[in-house]
Amino acid sequence: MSMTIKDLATEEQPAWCGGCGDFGILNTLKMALSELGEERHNILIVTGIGCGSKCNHFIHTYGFEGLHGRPLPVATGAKLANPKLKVIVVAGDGDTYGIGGNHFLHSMRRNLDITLIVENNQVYGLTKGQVSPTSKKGTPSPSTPSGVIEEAINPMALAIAAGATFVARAYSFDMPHFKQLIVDAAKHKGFSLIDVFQPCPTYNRVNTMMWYKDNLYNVDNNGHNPRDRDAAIRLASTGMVNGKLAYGRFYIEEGKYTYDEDVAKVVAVPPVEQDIGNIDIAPLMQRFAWK
Amino acid sequence: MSMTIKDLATEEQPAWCGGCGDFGILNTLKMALSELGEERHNILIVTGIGCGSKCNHFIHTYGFEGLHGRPLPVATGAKLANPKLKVIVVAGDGDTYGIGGNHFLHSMRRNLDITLIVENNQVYGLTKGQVSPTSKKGTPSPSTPSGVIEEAINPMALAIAAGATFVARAYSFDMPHFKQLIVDAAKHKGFSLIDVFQPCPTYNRVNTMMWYKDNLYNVDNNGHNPRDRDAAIRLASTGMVNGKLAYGRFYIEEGKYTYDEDVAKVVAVPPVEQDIGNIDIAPLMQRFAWK
Amino acid sequence: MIVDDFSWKIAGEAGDGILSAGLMFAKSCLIGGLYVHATAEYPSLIRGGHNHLDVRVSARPLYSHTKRLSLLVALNSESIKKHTRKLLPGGGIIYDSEETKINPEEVGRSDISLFPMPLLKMANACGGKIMRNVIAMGATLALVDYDCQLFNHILSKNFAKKGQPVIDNNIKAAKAGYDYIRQNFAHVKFPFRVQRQGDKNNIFLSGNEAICVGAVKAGCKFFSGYPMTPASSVMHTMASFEKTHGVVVKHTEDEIAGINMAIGAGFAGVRAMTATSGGGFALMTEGFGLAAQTETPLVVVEAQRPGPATGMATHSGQGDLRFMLHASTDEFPRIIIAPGDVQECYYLTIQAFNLAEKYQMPVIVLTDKFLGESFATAPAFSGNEIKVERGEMLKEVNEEDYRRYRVTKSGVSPRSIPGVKGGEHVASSYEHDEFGFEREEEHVRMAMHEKRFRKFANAAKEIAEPQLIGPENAEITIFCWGSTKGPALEAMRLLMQKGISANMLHVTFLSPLPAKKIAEVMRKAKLTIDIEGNKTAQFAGIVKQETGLEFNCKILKYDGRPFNPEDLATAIKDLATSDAHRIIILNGWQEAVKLKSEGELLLKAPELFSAVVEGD
Amino acid sequence: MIVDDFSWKIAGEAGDGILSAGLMFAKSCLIGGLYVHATAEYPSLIRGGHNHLDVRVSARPLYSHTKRLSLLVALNSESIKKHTRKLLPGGGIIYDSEETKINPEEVGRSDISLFPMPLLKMANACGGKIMRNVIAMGATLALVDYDCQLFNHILSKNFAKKGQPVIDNNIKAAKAGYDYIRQNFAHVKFPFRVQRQGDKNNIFLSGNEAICVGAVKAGCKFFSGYPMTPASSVMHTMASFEKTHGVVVKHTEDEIAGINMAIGAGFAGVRAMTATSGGGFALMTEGFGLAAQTETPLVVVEAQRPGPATGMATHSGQGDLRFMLHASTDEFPRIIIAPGDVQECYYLTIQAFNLAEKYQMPVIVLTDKFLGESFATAPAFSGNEIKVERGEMLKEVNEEDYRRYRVTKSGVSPRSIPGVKGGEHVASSYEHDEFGFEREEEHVRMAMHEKRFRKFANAAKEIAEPQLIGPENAEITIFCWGSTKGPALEAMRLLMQKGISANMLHVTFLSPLPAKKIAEVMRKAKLTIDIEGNKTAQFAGIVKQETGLEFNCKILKYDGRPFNPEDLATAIKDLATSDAHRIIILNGWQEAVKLKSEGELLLKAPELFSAVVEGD
Ligand SMILES: Cc1ncc(C[n+]2csc(CCOP(=O)(O)OP(=O)(O)O)c2C)c(N)n1
Ligand SMILES: Cc1ncc(C[n+]2csc(CCOP(=O)(O)OP(=O)(O)O)c2C)c(N)n1
Ligand code: SF4
Ligand code: SF4
Ligand SMILES: [Mg+2]
Ligand SMILES: [Mg+2]
Repeated sequence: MSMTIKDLATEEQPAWCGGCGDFGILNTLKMALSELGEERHNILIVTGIGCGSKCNHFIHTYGFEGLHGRPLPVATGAKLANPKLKVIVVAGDGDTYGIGGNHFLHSMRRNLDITLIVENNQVYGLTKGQVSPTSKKGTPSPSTPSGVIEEAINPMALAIAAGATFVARAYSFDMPHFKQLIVDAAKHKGFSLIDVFQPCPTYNRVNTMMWYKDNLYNVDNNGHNPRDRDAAIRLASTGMVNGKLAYGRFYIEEGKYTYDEDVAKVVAVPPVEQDIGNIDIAPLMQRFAWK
Repeated sequence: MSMTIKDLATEEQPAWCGGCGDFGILNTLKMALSELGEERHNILIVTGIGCGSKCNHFIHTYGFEGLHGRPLPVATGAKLANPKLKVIVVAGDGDTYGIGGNHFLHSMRRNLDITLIVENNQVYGLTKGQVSPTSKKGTPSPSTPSGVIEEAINPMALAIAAGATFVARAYSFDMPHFKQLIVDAAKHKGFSLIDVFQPCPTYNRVNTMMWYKDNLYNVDNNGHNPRDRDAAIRLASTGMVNGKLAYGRFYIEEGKYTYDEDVAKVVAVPPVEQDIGNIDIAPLMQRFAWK
Repeated sequence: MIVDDFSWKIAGEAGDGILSAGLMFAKSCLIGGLYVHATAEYPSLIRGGHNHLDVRVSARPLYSHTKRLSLLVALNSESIKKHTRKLLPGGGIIYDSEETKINPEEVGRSDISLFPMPLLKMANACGGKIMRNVIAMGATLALVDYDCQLFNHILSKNFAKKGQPVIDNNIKAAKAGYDYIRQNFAHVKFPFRVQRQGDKNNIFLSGNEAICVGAVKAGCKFFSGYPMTPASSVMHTMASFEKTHGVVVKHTEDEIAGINMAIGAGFAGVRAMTATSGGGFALMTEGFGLAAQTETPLVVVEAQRPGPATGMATHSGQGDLRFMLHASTDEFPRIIIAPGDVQECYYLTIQAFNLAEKYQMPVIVLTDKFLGESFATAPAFSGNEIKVERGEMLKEVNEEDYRRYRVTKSGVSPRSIPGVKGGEHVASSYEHDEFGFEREEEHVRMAMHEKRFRKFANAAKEIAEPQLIGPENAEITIFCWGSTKGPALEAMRLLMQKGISANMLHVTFLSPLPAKKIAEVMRKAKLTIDIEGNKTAQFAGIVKQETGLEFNCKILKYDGRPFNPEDLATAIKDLATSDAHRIIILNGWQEAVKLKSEGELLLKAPELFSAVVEGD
Repeated sequence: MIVDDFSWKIAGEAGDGILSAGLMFAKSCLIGGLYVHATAEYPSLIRGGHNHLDVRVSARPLYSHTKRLSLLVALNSESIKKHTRKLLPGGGIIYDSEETKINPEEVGRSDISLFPMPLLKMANACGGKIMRNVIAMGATLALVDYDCQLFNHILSKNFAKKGQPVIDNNIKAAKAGYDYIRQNFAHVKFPFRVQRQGDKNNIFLSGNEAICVGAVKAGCKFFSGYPMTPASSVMHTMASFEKTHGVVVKHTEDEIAGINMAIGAGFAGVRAMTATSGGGFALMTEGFGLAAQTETPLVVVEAQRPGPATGMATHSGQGDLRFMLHASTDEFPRIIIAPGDVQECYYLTIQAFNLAEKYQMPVIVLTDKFLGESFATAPAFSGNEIKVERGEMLKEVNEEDYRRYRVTKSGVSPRSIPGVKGGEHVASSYEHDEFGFEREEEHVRMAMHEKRFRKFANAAKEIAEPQLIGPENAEITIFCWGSTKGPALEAMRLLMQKGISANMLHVTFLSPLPAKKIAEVMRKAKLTIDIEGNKTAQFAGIVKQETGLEFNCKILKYDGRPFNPEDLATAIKDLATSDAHRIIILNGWQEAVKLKSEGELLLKAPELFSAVVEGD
């Protein structure tokens, strides 16, 4: 029983700025969910704190808007508790690469079957325009009036180095492409990362919708083979093709174990399905009787 | 005025297990420090919490044994406050890649002029043998009796992806090589990482001194050019040469800006050298008078 | 009757330029020798939602905003609905005549004046919708008869970077608004006046800014932190001092790095600070204990907002007192200072740095959204208020066997910093001996634990006791802490007008608590009332624990908004004249369910409140 | 005189196999129908340092270790120096005759027996130095005349995985030790006996293990956490139940992930737990508030160790009570349960899970190193003690407009979990309305804040009051919480022997605090004494804050060690017979500076202590 996009609506309305890329992300995610065919009570969307993290208020599935930087562990706990859930994490670049960097690192090597969509607007939107870890070196902001000194992090290269098995980039306003990416990522067995370029017209006056028009290059079906690890590493290393920002499927590795599959080898019945009404502790009493 | 190794001794004695690689690390570090020629009151060794993190008790310089996972930010604060200090961080693999992963990530892209030595024994020593992020998939431990499910992280590949400019691996008992690495790393302008294979005979019964004898390959002067980024990425990707674990200089990038140099462009006199006896706030009063 | 006390509110959506316009008005009053207070309420959104800014102006010193308004600038209809009933008799509303048609009946206020203007149309003529704010400003100036030149001066300064055409456009817009009122509403008698006064050496700044001025004055040269409302502007302001005052400011990867870097800088001998709100402090909790254990000086600004968790990011409250008092493993002394106004923000921050270094101890400057983000007038700081005192810092070490953690009578051990020859030592987060080496023996533990507490006992001796404000033998003695000072002072003034005499003990040091003084005042008082912005009366709990004494009454508020003088005065009067109700919970929720009289806005007991919301 | 109460200590370095040998002895006593208590002290080191394990055995139920010893097995000379003066008259020392020459004069104890043995030489003959422990065990068995077969049985079980040769070797070693004593010290009259008793249905386990059994019984199927002494064995034990009880155990990247994963699992409808010590809890502080705000059931085990910061990683204390009570932004209710023994660890953990789900609230099980890592005998748990109650969990949702956070009278809102059709909603860390949508209006805020507190008020009603233990009309009433229960019970027994009658109120629920019951007992009592393992008497502070009542006396200890019965009894007696000293600080530090009499081990006031350590 598939859902229409209308089925996925809630009573809430987003209050993002006009032209915000989060609209593109929200709508694309809804399109992808309706295409995926998963029933909405079996979908859980976990978010952090930031402008775009409010998106699960506008999608009628289960949602959890956790703490800034911490959606990945919440999603991990929920997925391990109930592996049948389709778990999608949507979080800001600050959430994911800033305060949440450690969970990002370890989630990727964990290869749990969840999908992470990062709203990469290269800025802290909700707290009014400070730089984010993806801001370009030199970017001035209220917290870095002389320009940020660090070089921006490269999520694609990090993800491949950290062991992620589906590493892609999207653009929030190339919705057909982005939708298909989400569908593929959600179907991918293992951890999938989609870093989405998201214009923030209010605080990022450089990477605007207009700017992206001239500066993006879609690598899908354009010679890049995401199953070639070396090619993927090369592409990710600069993230550029012909002087433009590459987007599309950077790296895909299939057939690797997933964390949840391996857990199931030890704990066969998913936690949520186990009956806890009257658990027998007699064997434990034997253990501690030491006889 | 250079110091002898004896000058660097304190009254304290390490209480590590016999054969522990931390002895090699401590002694090598003291050798390197005495060779570096920095005076001991200008050296600060910051550590985390773990077996090897106790090492600054045994070196007569300034030392700070912080919290588990947090030596990098402490070192960063101290270095920015007083850029003339030679700041060296020594921390466990749990410290650095586990709980401290986020600081690891951001310290590297920050490229501050400090040296990080990671005591990589592939295990949590001090808390008695749980797996660490560098433990091989499948390793059983008290916290993972059925074997750890995650794949081990690859610090070399991550470091290059994260923007570190000196990425090397050492073996705690190849002391001459390791000593030279420390000296080079300390002289390198920018962030330097030395991940040291450290036998833990008590809790890591696989990667023993004997095992390392047969399983290490020194890449320095053996055809690998650490200044070739692509070659470095290739080497780091598997970390192996001829079926053996590579150690030596993986990647070196010179001439990149360092964070502390860039800070000095904004704040010319280092914080610790500024006189704070009677600071003039009249200009601020003007600013807030709005006239 | 001409009223000198002018309370103005501009309300609309985020993105309407409410804050910038309002603050320009405020500044134009400041430079006209007036006293100003400005406070904004906004949601955790970048666009939309309901935003409003209150600016209050008078020729005499002001301590807070008020609930009742003289003039409302409503940039949308919602604003009229929400705020009309707060207007004072004689007050007025400026609104867009083409967007909103007000039916005077509906508004239910025959005692106010309406000032419909074609705001949007006029704005479009001046360059776009965003100009509505400046047009309304001009209209305001006309109504209160304030000097346009001062406003134009501020406009010019404000837009200086954007060039003369922008400035001209804004001046034109202001003039259009001014003229519209003069031309169309000359007949209306608007009783509120803002009159230019003689020049004063005053400044106008937010609590967060005042803290930063204090930090700079104290010699803070390092700031590391992570943005979090309502503390972000501490980082922003410190960053704005980077070049002028040589402050290294680091926006870190997270709050954990924020506090640990500050500790690193402090260990290296540099005065260092971090700032955050409750959620960020939660992440700093472990590092906070590290500062205590290593005896590293550290100043943490914690700007409270309601919780739990993310809570109400852009709102205010006083719910973190107990958290600050007990955060981190085991027990150790900490100094907690809660300034009550911008002046206290300034000089208590200087003192915070002195105490942190003299007692080698973490110090918390505890504020909240209301204090941190509200702007107020203060006499310019002279810079001579407090001297920098760095405590026992060694420039050189001559002892053979330097002991960083020497067990002394005072508990303070002379401190050496990296770079000082002979002072080499290890600072450890473990319990340690006098040299700093990790130790676990009972006697070492006890000696160090005692030493840390002795420092605290000594710090307590040098901290000035709070002073009773108001008449010695008042009928009522109110107790409050932190940002409640302003509304409470204003409430005292209102009570005085009604012939009720009250005095007040405003406590700025929550740890060490001046328990003796508090007890003394409580014992002498006729009726004691505790006023706090939380539900469990945390301060009262601490006082009871420390003194055994209980306040006669409490006035609490935990709806995310600061106290306002009027409701406070009403509640105090209520408590003073009846003894049936010992606790009053002030709140604004009935505004949403529309009670008829303002008197009903005071709920007499929590039970009553519960009864209302439970109706499911 | 033959004494049934046998207190045995084995002391040496880390790596000497002290814990494993000692626990084998303890288990051999358990299966002989005896009661056993075992507790170890060790430094934060893997090798070296001073380690010792106390095993106490008796035919009657035991509540704790004792300070005085029957027999000391000293694996090095340091151990003799440290512990000889703790020996009871008639006690003895087993030590290596070739390593240590004891001069009886030097030891200063003519009332004890010495049992020099060539331990190392004998060990080398049995396979190496590590066998010293088993040889000493054999010697112990000979001295107390205990059944070797039982010990051999345990040896066989213990080394089963290592194969028969290893077992045989160990049995040989034990026999060698046994025979050596029988042959060389037949003439010595050793008064302590351990006699096999009839079979009992008892178990022997640590507090941490008992918590895990409780968790498994309660249906906990998810554990996520990060290792931290003394909580690590909670994770290890849960992990050992992975396959047998279907528990998913995740060793996470840090404590932040630990608590957030548990919240994720709890949100998904699975009973989930995490465990840590103070430093790790500091990192969990923010997540703790998240559980409160989203009303997600959560159980956190916090095993206290002394701080601040890393502090004394392997030691014990009760310094985190206030931290637990107030951790995280703003105010919200939480349940804090501090079990006093292994039985309470078990059943209060089950209750913790029930309360967490029924009230959709975070629950802390507060223990410490002493309780968590000490082993004790308890009657086997039947599994019928407490039923699993999951509260209002919806299996299906029929309403049109499901409101996850419906404002109800009880404060509890029926909960749906992912997978339940029609129950879709968003759980937000922001303040939110009944649907879960982020809201900031005053009335929504207050309704939700009140709702959270109402749940707590209701939880308080179902929690059993603490019961007075001991004679109703005792001369002395002692109050304690958590792990102090055992030593306090033993102290009561000692006092009774001296003709002093005491009773005790042991409080397991610290939040909600049974204040009424405490006040009632305090009012009735003749002399009230508060006993706590911290410096600031945190429990007493809470009691004063909640009841206004103060304890007559306090006995405090914060040297990183648990209370012991003897010192407690002496202190209580001292307080009961003199009223000059209202606070006694118990500590072991004088052992280091070698005071002459044991009486001096009790310091009468903190001032005296300070004077001694301040001598610089
Ligand atoms: C622990 C903590 N620290 C800081 C904040 C304040 N905060 C909220 S959102 C945010 C950053 C938002 O940036 P990003 O994650 O990139 O999301 P965006 O708003 O750009 O979509 C911050 C710093 C918080 N809520 N919690
Ligand atoms: C916040 C916190 N969590 C957990 C611990 C407990 N702990 C101390 S050391 C350690 C791990 C040590 O492993 P590693 O960093 O690899 O160092 P090693 O002992 O192997 O040298 C842990 C988990 C702690 N001290 N603080
Ligand atoms: S601030 Fe940026 S990210 Fe946030 S809603 Fe506006 S445009 Fe979108
Ligand atoms: S446990 Fe391992 S790392 Fe720790 S001291 Fe022993 S050998 Fe070294
Ligand atoms: Mg962002
Ligand atoms: Mg390690």
